[in-house]
Amino acid sequence: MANLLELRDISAGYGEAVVLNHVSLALPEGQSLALLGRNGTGKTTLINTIVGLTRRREGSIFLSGQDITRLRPDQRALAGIGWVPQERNIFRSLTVDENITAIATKGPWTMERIYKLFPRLAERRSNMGNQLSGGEQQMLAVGRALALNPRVLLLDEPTEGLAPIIVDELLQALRTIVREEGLAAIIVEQSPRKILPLCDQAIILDRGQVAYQGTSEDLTNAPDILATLLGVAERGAAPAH
Amino acid sequence: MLTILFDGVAYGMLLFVLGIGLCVTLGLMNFINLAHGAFAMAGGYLTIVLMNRYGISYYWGLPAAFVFSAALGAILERTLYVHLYNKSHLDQTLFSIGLVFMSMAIVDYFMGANQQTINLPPALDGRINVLGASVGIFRIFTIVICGLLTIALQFIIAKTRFGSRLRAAVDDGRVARGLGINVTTIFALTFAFGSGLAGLGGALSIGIISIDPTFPLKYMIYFLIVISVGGTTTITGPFYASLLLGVADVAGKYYVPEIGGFIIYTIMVAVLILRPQGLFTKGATR
Amino acid sequence: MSGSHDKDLQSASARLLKQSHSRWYEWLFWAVALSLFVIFGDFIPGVPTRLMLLTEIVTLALLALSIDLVLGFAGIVTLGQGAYFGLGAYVAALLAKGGAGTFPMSDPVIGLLIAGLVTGVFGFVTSFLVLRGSDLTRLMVTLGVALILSELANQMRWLTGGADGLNGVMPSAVLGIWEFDLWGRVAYLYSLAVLFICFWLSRRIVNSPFGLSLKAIKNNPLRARAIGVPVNARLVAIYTIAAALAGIAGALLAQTTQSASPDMIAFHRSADGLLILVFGGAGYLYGGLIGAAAFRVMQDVIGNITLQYWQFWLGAVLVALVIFVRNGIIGMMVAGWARLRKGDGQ
Amino acid sequence: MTFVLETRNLTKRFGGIIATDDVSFKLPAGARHALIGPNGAGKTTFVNQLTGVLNPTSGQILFEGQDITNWTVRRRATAGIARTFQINQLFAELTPLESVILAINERENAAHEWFSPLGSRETIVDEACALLDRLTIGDVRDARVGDLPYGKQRLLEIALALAAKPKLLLLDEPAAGVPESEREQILDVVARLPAHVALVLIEHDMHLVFRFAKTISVLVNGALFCEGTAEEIARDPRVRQVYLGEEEVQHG
Amino acid sequence: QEVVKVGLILPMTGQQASTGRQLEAGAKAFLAQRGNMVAGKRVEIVVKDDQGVADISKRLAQELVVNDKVAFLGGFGLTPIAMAVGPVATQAKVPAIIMTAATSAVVPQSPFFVRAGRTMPQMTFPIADWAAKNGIKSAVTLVSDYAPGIDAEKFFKQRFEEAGGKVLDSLRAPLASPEFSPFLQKAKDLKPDALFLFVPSGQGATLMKQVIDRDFAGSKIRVIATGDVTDDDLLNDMGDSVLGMITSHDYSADHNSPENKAFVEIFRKVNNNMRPNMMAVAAFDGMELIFRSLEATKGDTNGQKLVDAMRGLKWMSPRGPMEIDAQTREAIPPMYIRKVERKNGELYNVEFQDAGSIKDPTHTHTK
Ligand SMILES: Nc1ncnc2c1ncn2[C@@H]1O[C@H](COP(=O)(O)OP(=O)(O)OP(=O)(O)O)[C@@H](O)[C@H]1O
Ligand SMILES: Nc1ncnc2c1ncn2[C@@H]1O[C@H](COP(=O)(O)OP(=O)(O)OP(=O)(O)O)[C@@H](O)[C@H]1O
Ligand SMILES: [Mg+2]
Ligand SMILES: [Mg+2]
Repeated sequence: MANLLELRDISAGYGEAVVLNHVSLALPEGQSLALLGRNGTGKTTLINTIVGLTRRREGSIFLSGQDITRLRPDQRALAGIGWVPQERNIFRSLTVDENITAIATKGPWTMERIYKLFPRLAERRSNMGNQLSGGEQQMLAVGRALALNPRVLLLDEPTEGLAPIIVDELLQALRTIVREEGLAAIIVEQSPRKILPLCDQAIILDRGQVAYQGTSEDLTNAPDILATLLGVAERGAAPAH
Repeated sequence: MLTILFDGVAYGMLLFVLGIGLCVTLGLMNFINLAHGAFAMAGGYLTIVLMNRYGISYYWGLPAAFVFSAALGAILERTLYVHLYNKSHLDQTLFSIGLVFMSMAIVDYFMGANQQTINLPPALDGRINVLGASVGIFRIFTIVICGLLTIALQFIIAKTRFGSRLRAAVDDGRVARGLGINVTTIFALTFAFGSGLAGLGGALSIGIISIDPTFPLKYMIYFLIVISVGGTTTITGPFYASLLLGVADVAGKYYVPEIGGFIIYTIMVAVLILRPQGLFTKGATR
Repeated sequence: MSGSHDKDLQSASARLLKQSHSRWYEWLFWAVALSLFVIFGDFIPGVPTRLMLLTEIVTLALLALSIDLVLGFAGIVTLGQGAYFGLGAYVAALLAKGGAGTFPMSDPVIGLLIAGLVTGVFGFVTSFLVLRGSDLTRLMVTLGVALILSELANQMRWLTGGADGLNGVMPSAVLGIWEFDLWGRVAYLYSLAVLFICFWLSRRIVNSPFGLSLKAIKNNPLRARAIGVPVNARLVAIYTIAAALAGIAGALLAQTTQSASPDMIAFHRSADGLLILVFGGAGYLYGGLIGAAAFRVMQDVIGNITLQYWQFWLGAVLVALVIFVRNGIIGMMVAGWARLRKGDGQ
Repeated sequence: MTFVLETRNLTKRFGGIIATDDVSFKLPAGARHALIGPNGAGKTTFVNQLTGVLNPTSGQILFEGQDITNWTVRRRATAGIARTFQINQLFAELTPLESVILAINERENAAHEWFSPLGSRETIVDEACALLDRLTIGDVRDARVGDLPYGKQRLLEIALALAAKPKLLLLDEPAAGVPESEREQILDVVARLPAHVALVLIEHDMHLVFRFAKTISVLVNGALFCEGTAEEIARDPRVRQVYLGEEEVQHG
Repeated sequence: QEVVKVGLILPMTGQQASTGRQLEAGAKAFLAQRGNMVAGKRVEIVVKDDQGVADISKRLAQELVVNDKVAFLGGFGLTPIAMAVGPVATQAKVPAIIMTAATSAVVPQSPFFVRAGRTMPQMTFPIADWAAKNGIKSAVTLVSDYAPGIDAEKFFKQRFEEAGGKVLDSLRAPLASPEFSPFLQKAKDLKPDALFLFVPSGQGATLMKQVIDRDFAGSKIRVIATGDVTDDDLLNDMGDSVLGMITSHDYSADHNSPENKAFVEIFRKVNNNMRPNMMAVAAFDGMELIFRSLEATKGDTNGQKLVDAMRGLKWMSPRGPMEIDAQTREAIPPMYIRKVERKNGELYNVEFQDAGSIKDPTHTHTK
C-alpha cells in the first residue's frame, strides 16, 4: 500500500543546534500515529519540520509519493498538510468564523460540519480569537486544520485543555475520520494511555532520535518501554468498567 | 459657522489623505512605516512633473501617482521591506527613517530643494456655494474621493476573504503560512496597494499644500496623529479621527486663536490617555 | 545534582554578581574616550581640533543613554525625550543667563543639578501618561508632550526668547575654576565626566533588583503584576530618572554651546536620540554611547564629502544596518565576538 | 470556620455572554479544592476576577474577610493571592533563575533596591535555586526562558507562583503540556505546601483532580452547578453527563 | 601666495535647504564675476551644513575658526543660528557677515557682526506706507507665529497706524501647520481693505495656494505682503492667480540695472540656470563686503580692522545703492514696491515704486 506520508532521514534544528536526528517514518492511508516523548525531545520540532516551519538540515518528505521537501509551508498546506499547532495560535483579531473561512478550501469539511463536531464553537462564532476560553481555542485550532481539507493531519497535543467528555469524543471522531476518509494523522500526546488505543502506530522520541517505533498495540503491551522512555509505569490503561 | 465646519472637514480630509496609505501599511500590516511620506512624496512629485513638464492633466496625474507609488512600493517591498517584517517595531522605525533620509536626498538631487506647486484644472479650482457657505471645489473633490476610498477599503478589509487572510497573516505570519496562506504575496500586494494610496494621497495633497524634499518628515507627525487617534484596526477609525481633528483644529484656531498651536497635539494626547488603543477601535481588551 | 549542590548555589550567586562587574573592554572604552582629549585637543600639531564635535557626541550619548533606560530596559518606546532634553537646556541656560556669568548661580555644575531636578519633576508628572497603551500609543503620547512643550517654548517669549532663542548665556567657570575655552577643552572634559557619572549610576540601576524588575515588566507586564511587581510605580521611577538624565544632557549642551533655542526641544532631538540608540544597540547601555559617536562621525565624514546629499548615505547606512545586523552596532560586535570565540574553540 | 476567600453573587458579562453567573463561593483556609467544568464554563474568567485581571460586572470578592473587589492586581498579589496562567505568561528574555529571584525579591520587598547588584543577597538566590530544583528545572536555570521546551515552561510557571509564598494559590491547568510522568511531581510539590495555604486547582486531567482535591466545585455555563466532596462529585451522574463522560475515575 | 578663508555656515539640508542653496550660489556667482584674488591674496570659500540647528552652527563656527583659521564667517539662515555664533565671533575676533537672519536684535549681539541682508522693519515699513497711501484704511495681519513673524506684525501695525490706518486683527498661524484656512476665513470675515501676510520664505507657496483658493479678490480684499511670500525662487510655480499681488522688498530678479543684469546672467550661468532671489543677492553683497574690506586693509586679516573697514562702505549692488551704517553695522538697502507680473512668459516681481533707503529704525546703540 502506498504511503500517504513518508519521512526519510529527517534532521532539523534551530540555528546551530540540531534537535532532530535522522528520523524516518511512513504512514499509509487510513492510519494514525501516536508521537510520544518527554518534554523537549523534539515532537513539536518534528511536526513543524513537516509543516515546513523549522529549518530542515537533511532528509526528505513525501506526500502521496510526491516530494514536498522544497515546497513552502503554504504550498505544503494546500498540498494537504493540516496542522494544529501546540500553542493553538488562534488568529486573535479574527472571529471564530473568520479563523475558519480565512484558510478554508473546498472539500468535505465545510463550516457546518466543523460546527457540528464542536457545537460549543458555533455558539461563539462571532467572538474574536482572543476572546475564547482555552478549550474553545483548542477546538478552533482543530476545526481550522480540518477546514483545510487536508490529507494528512498533524495534531500537536490536540486534547490539551479539553474537558474529558470532549477528549473522548474528539479522539474517537479523529479515528473515524482518518479511517473512513482515507487520511493519515500524527497525534502528539502526553498521555499514552489515552492515545495508544486509538492509534495504529506509535513512535517515541528521545533526545531527537527515534527510541521506539512499532504498532501501538505492541507498545501498549510493553510497560517497561513506557516506563523507561516515558516514565509512566504507575498509571496503566486499565479499563474502568 | 458653516464655512468653518466645512473647512474643518476639508482639513480633516487633508490629514486623512496624507495618512491614508499608512492606514494600510501601519494600520493593517502593523509595520511602523515612517517612510510612508516618501511614497506620498513620490506620487506628489510625479504628478507635478507630469503636469508641469509634460502638460498632462491632473485627472491623469492622480491614477498615475497611484500606479507609480504602488510600483515603487512593490519593488521596495520585494527588495528591502521583506527583511523587516519579523523585526521589532524599533528596527522598523530605524529602517524607515533611513528610507526617508534617502528619499529626501534623491528628490533634492533630481528636483531641487525649493517648494513646488501645481495649478489645479479650472473645474476643480474656485469656490461654490453650498447651503449658504462658500466652499472650495477641490476640497469637496477630496472629501468625495476620501469617503469613497474609506468605504471601499473598509469593505475589503472587514468583509472579504482577502481581508481576513491579511489580518491572519499579520496576527501570526508563521502559523498563517503553515495553514496555507501565502503570506509573502499577500503582504507584497497589500504593501504595494498601501504605497499606491500614499502616492494618491500625495497627489491629492498638492492641490492644497506645496511640496518640497522635506515633505516626508514635515508631515510625518500629522499622519501619525491620524493613525494613532483613529486606531490601527480599521480604516473608518482614522477617517473619523481626521474629521474630528480637522474640525476641532480649524474651529479652535478660528475661535480661540491664542491656543491654536496646541489644539491638535492636546487632543491627541488626551485621546490616547483615555483610549490608548485609539478613539474608534472596538474595545479589544486583553 | 544534589551532590554538588552547595557548590552549585555558590556559583549561582557568584555568577549573578559577576554580571555586574566591569570588564576590561569597559575600561578600554573610557580610556579611549579620555585619550581623544589629547589627540583632538589641539595639542598635536597638524591634527584638527574636534573637541566641540566630541562634546556634542557626549551630550547626545547621554540623551541616548536616558532613552536606553526607558526603552532598552523598561520597554517604553518614546519619541519625546527631546522634551526633557530641551527643558534641561532652557533651565541651565536661564540660570547661566540670570547669574550673568557669576558663581554660584551661573555655575555649570549647580546648573546641571537644578536642570536635572526640574526635568526629573517634569518627567515624574508626565510619566503617568505613558503607563498605558501600545508602542504606537506611547510613541505618540511622548511625541505629543514634546511638541506641546516646544510650542510653549516658542510662545513664552518673555522667558525663552521665543524662536530667537536665549542669548547671552554665559555659564561661569566650572566650579569656579575652569573657564570654557574656544577649543572646547574644558567643555569636553566636563561633559565626559558628567557622562561617566550618569553612566555609572545607570549601570548600577540596571544591574540591581530594580533593574531586573524593569526587564520583567518589559517582557510581560501582565505576569509582572501577578507576582506583585508594582508595574506603574517602577515605570514612573525609571521614566523620572531617565527624564532627569535627559535634562542633564540638555543642560550640558546649553552650557557648552552657550545657547538655548527651540531646536533644542524640537522633534529632531527625540528622533536623533532614538535613532542613535537603535543604531548603537538598545539594551546594552553602551549602545547609546557608541551609537552617538558612530552616527555623528559618520554624518561629519559624509557631510564633508557631499555637503547636500549626505542624508542619502546616512539613510543607506541605517537601512543596511537594520537589514544585516541585529541589535545595532553592539549587536554586531557581540555576534562577531561570539563567532570568533567559537572559531577558537574548534 | 474562617474563609480565605469568598465571592458574593459574582457576575461577569461579555456583551451578551454571561461568563460568570451569580457565583457565591467560599473557600476555607487550607482548602484543597478543584474547580472543574466544561470548556468555556467560566473557570478562567472566575480566576481572572479573583486576581484582578478582569473587573466583575457585579458582585463582591472577599479575601480574609476584606473586600478586595476593587483592588489592583498587584495589591492582591502582595496580599497573598498567586496564580498560574492557563496560557504561559513568562519573561521570555530572562532566565528561570532571574525570574524566580524577581518573584522572591518582590515578596521580600527587596525589588526596589536600585544600588546593590543582583545576587548580593545570597539567601534569595539560594531559595530560588532550591525552588527550581524542586520543580526539576534546576538544570536549565541559566537558559533563556523563551528557548525552553513547553513542558519546562509550564513548570516555571508554577515556580513563579510558589515563589510568592501565597496564602491562596490558583492553578489554572498547571499540568497542561506536562508529560504524565512529571504531572505527579507537580502535584507533589504543590501538596507539600504548608497546610494553611488554600489551593484551587483547575484541571481537565481527572486523575490529578481526584488525587489532589478534597472538595470540588463544578461550573457550568458560568454558574455553580454543584459542589461537594470529591467522592460525591465522582459519583454524581449529572457531572458525568455534562463533563466527565466515560472518563474512568480512580480516587487517590 | 596667501589664502584667506571664508567660512559659510549654511542650511544645506532640512527645511531651510533652499535658502542655503541660494546663499551658496550667490557667493559662487560673486567669485565667478569678480575672480578670487584681492589685495594679493586668494579668497577661498569653505561651506558647512548647519542643518538649520543652532548648536551645530556654533560648533561649526568654532571649528572653522580653530581648524580652518577662517578670516570671515558668513551665512546664518535663522536668527537663533546667528545668535549662537555671536560669542564665537566675539571671542575669536572674526567678522561674521549676517546674510539672511532678519531680526534687528542680531547685530548688537557681537561687535564683529555686520549685516549684508536686511531687517524686518526695513521690509515692512514700505508696504505699510504704500498701503496707507493707496486707499487702504483697514487691514488684518497674518504672520507665522515665531519671532520674525511677530516683528513683521509689530512693525506693520506701528507704521500703518501711524499713517492713519487701522489694523483690525493680528492673526498668528503656528509655524509648522500646513493649514491656514481658519485664519484666512477669519481675515475674510473681518472684511478689511487689505490682508497683510508674512511667512518664512519656504512657506509662501502653500500659503498663497490657500489664499487664492479663498478668493480674496472676489471679496475686494487686497493681499499685500513682504517679498518673502512671493519669493523669486517659488514665484514661477505659483501660477497666474498671484498676478497683481503687491509686495515690498529690496530685491527682485527683475530689477532693472546693469549691475543686476550682469548678476543674473552670471548667476544663471554658474548655477544651472537657477533664478537668484533675495538670499542670493545678500550672499553676493556679503562677498562684496569681504572683498572691499580686504582691499581697504591691504590684505590684513585682523578682525577689528576688517570690521572697521566695512563701516560706512557704499557700493552699487544688484539691488541698487547699498550702504553699511557706520554706527550700527546694519545694511541700508534700497526698498521697492513691486507687483507680480508676467514677463517673457515668466512671473516676476516687477518694481513700480522706489521706496528709498531706510535705516533700521530700532537701533539706538552706537559703536
Ligand atoms: N525556537 C527555538 N530555538 C532554540 N531551541 C529551541 C526552540 N524551540 C525548541 N527548541 C529546543 O528544541 C528542543 C525540542 O523542542 P520541542 O519543542 O520540539 O520539544 P517537544 O518534544 O515538543 O516538547 P514538549 O513536550 O514540551 O512540547 C528543546 O530542547 C528546545 O529547547
Ligand atoms: N473577552 C471576552 N469577550 C467575550 N467573551 C469572552 C471573553 N473572554 C472569555 N469569553 C467567553 O467566556 C466564556 C468563559 O471563558 P473561560 O475562559 O472562563 O472558560 P474556561 O472555563 O476557563 O474554559 P476552558 O476550560 O476551555 O479553559 C467562554 O465561552 C468565552 O468564550
Ligand atoms: Mg511540543
Ligand atoms: Mg480556562
